[in-house]
Amino acid sequence: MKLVYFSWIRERLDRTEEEVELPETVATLGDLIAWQKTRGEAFEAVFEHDRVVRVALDHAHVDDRSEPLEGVREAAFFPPMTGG
Amino acid sequence: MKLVYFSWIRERLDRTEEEVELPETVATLGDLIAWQKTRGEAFEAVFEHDRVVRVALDHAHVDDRSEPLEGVREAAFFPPMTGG
Amino acid sequence: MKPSGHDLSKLSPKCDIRIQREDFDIAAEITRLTRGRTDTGAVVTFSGLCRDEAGALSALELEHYPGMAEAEIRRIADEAIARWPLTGLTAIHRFGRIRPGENIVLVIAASAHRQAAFDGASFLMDFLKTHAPFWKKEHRADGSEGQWVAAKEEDDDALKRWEERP
Amino acid sequence: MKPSGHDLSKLSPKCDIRIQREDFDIAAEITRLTRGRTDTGAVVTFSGLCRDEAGALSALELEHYPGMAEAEIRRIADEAIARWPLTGLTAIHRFGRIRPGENIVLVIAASAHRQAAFDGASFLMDFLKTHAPFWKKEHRADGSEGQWVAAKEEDDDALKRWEERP
Repeated sequence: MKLVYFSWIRERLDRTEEEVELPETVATLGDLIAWQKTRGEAFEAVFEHDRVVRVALDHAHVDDRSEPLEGVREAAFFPPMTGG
Repeated sequence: MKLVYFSWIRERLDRTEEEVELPETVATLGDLIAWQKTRGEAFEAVFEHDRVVRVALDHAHVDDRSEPLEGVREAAFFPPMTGG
Repeated sequence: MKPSGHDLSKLSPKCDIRIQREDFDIAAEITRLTRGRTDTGAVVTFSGLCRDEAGALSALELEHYPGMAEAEIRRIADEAIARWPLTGLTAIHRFGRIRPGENIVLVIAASAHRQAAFDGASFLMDFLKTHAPFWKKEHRADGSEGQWVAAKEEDDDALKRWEERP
Repeated sequence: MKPSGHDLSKLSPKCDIRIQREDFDIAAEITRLTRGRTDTGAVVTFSGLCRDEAGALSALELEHYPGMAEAEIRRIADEAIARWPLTGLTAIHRFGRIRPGENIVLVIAASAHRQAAFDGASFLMDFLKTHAPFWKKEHRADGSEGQWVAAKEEDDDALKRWEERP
């Protein structure tokens, strides 16, 4: 799966995007966030405060952490938007 | 006093403006409208439906028919506005 | 860092009211309102155009009360400025013959924040519709005698919401 | 009189969404939206500008999510078109480095009637503020490291009123 990052989350994780192989056990968005937390200190710090991190799956906002990841090609992580 | 007319009221009365000498008995806006009704058929027809005729005294909207006319130089008569 | 005495938020709002026969240039009017200050974050413009859905209209003739029109719009504009934190407010109303597709009226409200700009422009338009001394007569495409446009009750209703709000 | 088959009110609304680095020209965008049709009676524009009241800002850097930004604004625009009788809707959002006084975003809503134009533009802006994937970072005039602009709770509050209305 392709993971992309924006704003201060991109800066904290020091990456714009990456291609990852998810473990078989990662089936939902909640699983994906839990898995992210295991990837070192920076990841743990960013994903600790679940509610601050917004997620889009294939360009659509997803709030529900039980959303299945099957068929998803791209997950994006970002703080609340400040456009306009 | 100067009287000015707009829109279909101007057309019905066939005049844009006129200078009139008001009788001593005309003290309020209500008196003025009552006096207008005595000035012939066209005036009677226009001022018959009191509520349709809007009035401005010296460029300020006035609803209250008991408004005194003392010191007023110009009275304007027109239908509801349709600007914008 | 500039000294705090240089507080742009204390610039007084620009206010420009015009009654004219000529068309207006929206971009130029926005520039006139926002130029030379960096305290404006939001600009809302409303332009009203001559509409002709049925294809039966040749033009609208806009009559106005010259002595009163500008004074009345200025009074409404002053009320908007007292009510919202605006950095600028422009109102231009045309008179004379106006064809379908042409501009009739322009209102611009500028503010630091978007809601004040939206509310200021909307308020000014609602009052302008019902209080500014303008009247429209239709000229029909087939040459027959046109009607004076009747006032709409919904315009009076639109006014009421400003009385209910803080 | 033209035949009633020639009903301009049945023209579908124009919808134009753009994400771009370059500035926009409000007058040209209004013309693009209203040209060639006489069913538009009201045009509301909202432009958002880079503000700097304290004189401490050098520029804003606008980051966006290229794949998603246009799609998300288009989704919101479609909802506005379904909800109000609009004849046209434009949204342009810039990205990259933007200095104080410069344009950031433009929304235009056109309709036969003024309330629909005001509501359509205001609705689009409220959703754009909270749903369009853009983030602003400050560059400070003194060269020190700037902050990412924090989201405002009042922006979420602004959204809620659209759920309460019909």
